[in-house]
Amino acid sequence: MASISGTNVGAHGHDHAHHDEPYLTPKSSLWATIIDWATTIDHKKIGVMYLVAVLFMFFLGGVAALAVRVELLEPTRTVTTTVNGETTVQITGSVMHSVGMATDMASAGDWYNKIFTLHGLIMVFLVIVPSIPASLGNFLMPLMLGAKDVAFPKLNLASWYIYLFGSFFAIASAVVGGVDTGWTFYTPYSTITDAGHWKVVFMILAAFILGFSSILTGLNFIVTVHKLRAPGMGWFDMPLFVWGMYGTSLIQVLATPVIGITLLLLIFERLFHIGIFDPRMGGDPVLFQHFFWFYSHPVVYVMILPGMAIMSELIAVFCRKKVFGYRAVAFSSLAIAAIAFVVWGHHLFTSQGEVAAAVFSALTFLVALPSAVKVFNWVATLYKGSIDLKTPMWYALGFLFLFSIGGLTGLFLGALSVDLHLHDTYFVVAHFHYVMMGGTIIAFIGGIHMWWPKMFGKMYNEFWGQTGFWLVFIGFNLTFFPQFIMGVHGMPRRYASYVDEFLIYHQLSTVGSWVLLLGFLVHFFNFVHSLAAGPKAPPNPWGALTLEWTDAASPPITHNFHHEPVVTHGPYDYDDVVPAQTKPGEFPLPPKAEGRTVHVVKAGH
Amino acid sequence: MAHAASHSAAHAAHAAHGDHGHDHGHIVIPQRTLLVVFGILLLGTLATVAAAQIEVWFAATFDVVIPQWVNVAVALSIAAVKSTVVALYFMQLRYDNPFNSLVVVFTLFTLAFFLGFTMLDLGSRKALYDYKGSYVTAGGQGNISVPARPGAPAGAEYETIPAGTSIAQFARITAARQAEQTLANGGTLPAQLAVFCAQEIQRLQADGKPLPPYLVKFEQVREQYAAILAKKMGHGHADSAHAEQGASANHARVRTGLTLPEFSQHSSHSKDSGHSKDAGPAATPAGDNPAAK
Amino acid sequence: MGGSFGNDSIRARKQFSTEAQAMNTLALDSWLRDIWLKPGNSNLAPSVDGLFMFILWVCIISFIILMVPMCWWAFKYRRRPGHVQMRTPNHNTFLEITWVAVPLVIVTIIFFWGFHGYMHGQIASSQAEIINVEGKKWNWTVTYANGAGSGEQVYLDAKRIDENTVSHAYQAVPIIVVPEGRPVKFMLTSSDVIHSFYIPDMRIKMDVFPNRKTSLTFTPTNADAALDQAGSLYTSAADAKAAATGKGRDHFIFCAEYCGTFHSEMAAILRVLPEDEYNATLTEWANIEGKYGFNGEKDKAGQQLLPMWQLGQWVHKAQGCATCHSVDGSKGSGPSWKGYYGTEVNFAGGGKVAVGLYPGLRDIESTWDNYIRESILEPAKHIHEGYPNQMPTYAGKMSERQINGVIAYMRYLAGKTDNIPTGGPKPAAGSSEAKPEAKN
Amino acid sequence: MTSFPVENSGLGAAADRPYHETYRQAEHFRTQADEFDAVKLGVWLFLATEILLFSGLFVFYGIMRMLHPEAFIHGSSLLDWRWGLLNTLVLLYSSYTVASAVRCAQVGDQKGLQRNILITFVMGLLFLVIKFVFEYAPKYAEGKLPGFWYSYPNWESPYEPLWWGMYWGATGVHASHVIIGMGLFVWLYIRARKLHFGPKHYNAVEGVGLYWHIVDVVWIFLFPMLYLIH
Repeated sequence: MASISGTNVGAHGHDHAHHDEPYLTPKSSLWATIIDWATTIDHKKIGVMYLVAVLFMFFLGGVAALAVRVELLEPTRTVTTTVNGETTVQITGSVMHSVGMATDMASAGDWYNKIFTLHGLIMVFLVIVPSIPASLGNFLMPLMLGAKDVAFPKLNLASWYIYLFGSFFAIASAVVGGVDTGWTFYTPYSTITDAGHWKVVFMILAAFILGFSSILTGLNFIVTVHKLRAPGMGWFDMPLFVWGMYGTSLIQVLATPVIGITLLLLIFERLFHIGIFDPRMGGDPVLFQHFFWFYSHPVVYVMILPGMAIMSELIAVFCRKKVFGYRAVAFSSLAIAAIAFVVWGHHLFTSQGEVAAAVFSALTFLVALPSAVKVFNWVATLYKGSIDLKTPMWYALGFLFLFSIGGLTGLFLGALSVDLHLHDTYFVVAHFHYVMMGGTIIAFIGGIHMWWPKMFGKMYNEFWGQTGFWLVFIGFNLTFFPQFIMGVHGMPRRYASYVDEFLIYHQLSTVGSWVLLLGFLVHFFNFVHSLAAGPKAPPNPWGALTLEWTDAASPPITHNFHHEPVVTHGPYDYDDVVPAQTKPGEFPLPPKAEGRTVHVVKAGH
Repeated sequence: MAHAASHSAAHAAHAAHGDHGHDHGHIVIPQRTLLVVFGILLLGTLATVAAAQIEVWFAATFDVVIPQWVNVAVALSIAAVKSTVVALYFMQLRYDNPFNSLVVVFTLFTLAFFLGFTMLDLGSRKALYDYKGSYVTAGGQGNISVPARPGAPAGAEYETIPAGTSIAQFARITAARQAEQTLANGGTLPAQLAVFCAQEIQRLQADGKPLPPYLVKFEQVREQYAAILAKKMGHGHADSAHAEQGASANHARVRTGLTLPEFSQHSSHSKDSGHSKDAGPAATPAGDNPAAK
Repeated sequence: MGGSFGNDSIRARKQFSTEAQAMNTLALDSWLRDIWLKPGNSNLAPSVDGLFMFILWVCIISFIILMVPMCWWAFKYRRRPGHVQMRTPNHNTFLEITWVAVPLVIVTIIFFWGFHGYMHGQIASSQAEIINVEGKKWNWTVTYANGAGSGEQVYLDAKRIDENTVSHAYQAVPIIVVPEGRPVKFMLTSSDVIHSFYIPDMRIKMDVFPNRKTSLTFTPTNADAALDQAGSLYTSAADAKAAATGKGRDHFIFCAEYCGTFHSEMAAILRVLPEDEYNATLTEWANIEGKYGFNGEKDKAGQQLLPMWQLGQWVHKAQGCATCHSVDGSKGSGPSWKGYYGTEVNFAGGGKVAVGLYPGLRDIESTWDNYIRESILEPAKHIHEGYPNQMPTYAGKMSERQINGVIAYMRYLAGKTDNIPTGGPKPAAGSSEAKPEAKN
Repeated sequence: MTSFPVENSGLGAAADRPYHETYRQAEHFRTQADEFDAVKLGVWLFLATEILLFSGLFVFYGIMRMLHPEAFIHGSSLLDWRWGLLNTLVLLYSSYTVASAVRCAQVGDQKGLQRNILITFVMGLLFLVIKFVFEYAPKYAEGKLPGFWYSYPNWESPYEPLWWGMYWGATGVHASHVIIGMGLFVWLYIRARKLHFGPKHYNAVEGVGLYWHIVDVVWIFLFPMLYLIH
């Protein structure tokens, strides 16, 4: 990290000069810098460390996903097999047959199962759940609220190390041979597979530990929102990003402990065989599914709510308009968080009783309403805006496109009779990838682009940013849309091989995954280039109104603000704050921070 | 001017923050209040124990069947009251920021949803067909390896439970094995094995089945275990005031109307039985099945 | 009785599907339907497909309502020289209520429609044909009311792979037949982990649990009367016919709940037969074991019986042994049977198959026969070193005769000239098959 | 007009005055009251997660009791409620002492604070001793163990291994919380001896106290559920 000081916010005389330096300023030596980062309680540094870790994990999970797709290029098992004790990778089926692929179908199948399990575990527990809250949320929330840090900075650092520790366990269990339970750990398979080995326990422990990281982050954010808003910032003066984070944190705090006890019971079950999930002892495997989805359904909203939170910012800033129906959007975050807790049964339509299935189906449809509110409001925000089609805005539009498909296809799965047909098929796979990846990851990348100048003080290359977007967008649709069709045709999930009629869809999907890879690579090199040689970023390149843009430098100083910001307008009051546009082609920016910030005597002193 | 205006606006806004209160949670609760609360908790504890005892006494004396939910409801209500007192005074929720109480309330809601909806499913599986909520083999299926029990063949680390046998049944199999060995070697049975042998004899005699040799042998030496058996199986036993260990005819447990479920109709691949509850406009008696012809 | 009921059902179904077809007057609708839905073959299909198409249209229309303004406004109001931004209201109560209320109405319709169709798959007619299915890693075994199991198997990749030259990438899977036009009720249970019994063409699936029974029900339609030979599933003629009419093809049964190594091979074929063919097939399958005897044995009519090892060959497929134990020497999750009988086998916990393993058996062949029998009935007792302890017990699922068939088949695969078990397990009272007989 | 008071690090204790008198809030909080409220809210949110952690065990109990009532009723009769009662009293008393400890901190009674923390710790230890010596050890010896390890022949319902799984699971998780709480009391005691707590600063006492109360509340429910139902 080079020293970057792009601030043009006036430097005031201050006792503690180092607090006025950009947070990225390195220490005197490399070693000191490393120690500084490893022991920092600065939310910005922790956010950046999370960002790097999450992107690395995304890379690992992506490699697993590509391996899964290559395996499915052909109907038979193609990608990995053990021949004469050595693991070899085979790309074409004909080669496979000639070298005697049937010599070890079992290990080929196990390899596939381990890889898709790894993909699911990494992407869910290590990437999507922590992605936006832990990285962008950590970085931005205190800035947006006008605070110096999150409420419990040491806890924040602790949750980062817990995350590292949990990741270590997860990766370790993969390295020592991998687990083949699927990320859902369904019993009794997960309690009897790989008997006598600790790998599965390691992986469960990893998820257990990661849960604590998630809980602590959520707890921290809730307290931050309650206690550290800048003077003058009421609940409805908060940016919608913060609202989204708040809803996310509520779910994290209320749902994650349940996965904790679930995984604990699963470990007991595996090690001591207490019997709760074991039908061989009168327990009930479906009870595990209830336990599991009681957390894991709300957690899909932990995944998507931050994506929606980013969306609200992107759309408002790049349309330079107040989000249409601000309160409706804010309350829909809470409504989603609330309904999230009573719909988990729709993952069990084929395994639970009829009465419960009917109740859960009805409740499931309720969650469609707040989601619909959000999407309609975002589209309505575009109306008569001043739409700046930069890379983040393209990602916002891409989000609307993909999330609409993902959300609407949820209607099929909520309907009981149709779900009996589609349950556990590729239709479900496509549906949740459209929501999780087309929603959360797309918003995440859009958000990274938007806040990149703020985080690192450098601009990225707009051309390559948009090129990357189009590759990702096209690759994504090519990968996942065919999966809808083959799902309806009856292709079940988690199949290492398949019958011939699904061939064409699988091949399209695999080719799409390569396009997707190309898109991500373009983004990656764009970011690296920006860090190394990108132009310096102004404090407020997009002309946004939230505090991190108006009152903080790019990158922000260690203490975020020179003076405690006082909020005098809403986060999206472009109409009131930005000078009216008088001449075509002139796009006025909001007033500079110094013109507005008021120094106040702190209350209580 | 703008400076001053926003200054005061900021102050007003700051003061208006509902949850920036400064007085919450600094209440010093008098020692006396703490003592009273502690007293209430003690009383509650005694009440919940007493309620259970009274119920036993009541049911035995007046020979009535008290549904089991009564006991549960009474015990949990008292527990709920005690917890509320702890939360309000010891944990100071009563004097605290109301948002903290809100957190607790939401947590309890979450718990209620969790328990309620899960029970909704597992309790309503039999809504259409009885067998959906029943188990094929009582106590679970066998065909699993368990750590070797006492009396297992020498050197065995694991034993395999025969198919269709539950862990509980296997415990009796191993107990019989152990009792047989002990009696054959002329040893003295541990208390629970003596009780087991006595119960086994009762069970077999009730079914009119002959006794295996080790039980015959036990009959011969039964006298030396008389004290144990009287304690564990008779009326006045030391283990607990209302507990008893087995099939004695006159035990003092509250009768709840519960009976062990019958598994026989589900244990086979049911060709005709187990379907008698099939809904349908023209439900036919079991066995009237076109496929069976 | 069953026949008359079936006719009524067919009539009702035809009437219903005609109505359904009449509704599909839109050419676009049938085009979409062809892309998305393969022809359904049960009474559930019209409801499920109808709802599917309804939701599909809801999705398409909603998507257009969202995307057309989005794209148009993103283009029209893009920031550019010459474009002045205008102030607009920040919310509109009427609009916001509308886009809550309209979706609410639509999802209410979807819910009730879905619930209605769902219950049809759950509540069986009391006159339904009951078929017991057991799932285990990794195959389905079926038991009909007359005691018959599946008597026929097919390779899922029959079309692509020439059976004579290459070994199959898939195992043989059993064929399950159902009668056309009569409600059937599958009683499902599992012997190990959770599976899911999924018949895409019937639009139904149900999870299968250990130690508990679940069921699903449907009335098959469109008998595959034209299909009378195994493997025709994959001929292009059958495919074309299926595409045109929905008739004349077999239906996949998949396992839809992840269950381990061979999850994707855990399949079966559902074949809808006309009532009379169905009954005939069941009778034939019930008697299948009677077709096999010891060498030189004849049945009551004086017909030469098939050799006993062929019974083992049938069991190998029908009981799903094939998923783990190959017969061509390739390694599965269990040892291959090829040349297995009589080899040196070490146990995981020490020990091996050798004389003295079973008290009283003095020769190696008797020991081997008993070892095989024990492995079938109590698989966990002696584990072959290097293989996982995951085989379920077949106690109660295989007859003594079938076990003897397996022993004979393994002897055959090991090149033993005689195919009759030697020492054998002690025969059940009254049966004669297991008696050690003189060689030739 | 002041800028952020960045200098008031919470660790800056003057040499001659006790820590609790010179304590100032962490720099990112505006006032000490804000910090106090924040910490308390944080602790309550943590307690919410604790309640929900135990909720899994309560659901375990509720569901399995619903499915196999006879196993739970007989299993319960095999427990001796008198040990349970004793343990309840021990925990209730410790709850009282920890509430007193908070009070002592609030009024600056250092001796009382240390004494109450110590008593609470001893009560926790007593609870565990009763649990392990008089409950766990005999049950282990008799084979009243969960699931696979079960070998107690005198059952009435074949689902009793499941009851013992519930019993060991629930009491085990609860006991682990007691052990964690005892560790926290050691920490508190050390800090109390250094006069870290006083009327201006007793966040830690209050937080650990709240945690201990939750452990107590869980036991208030576990006691009737495990020992008294029939």
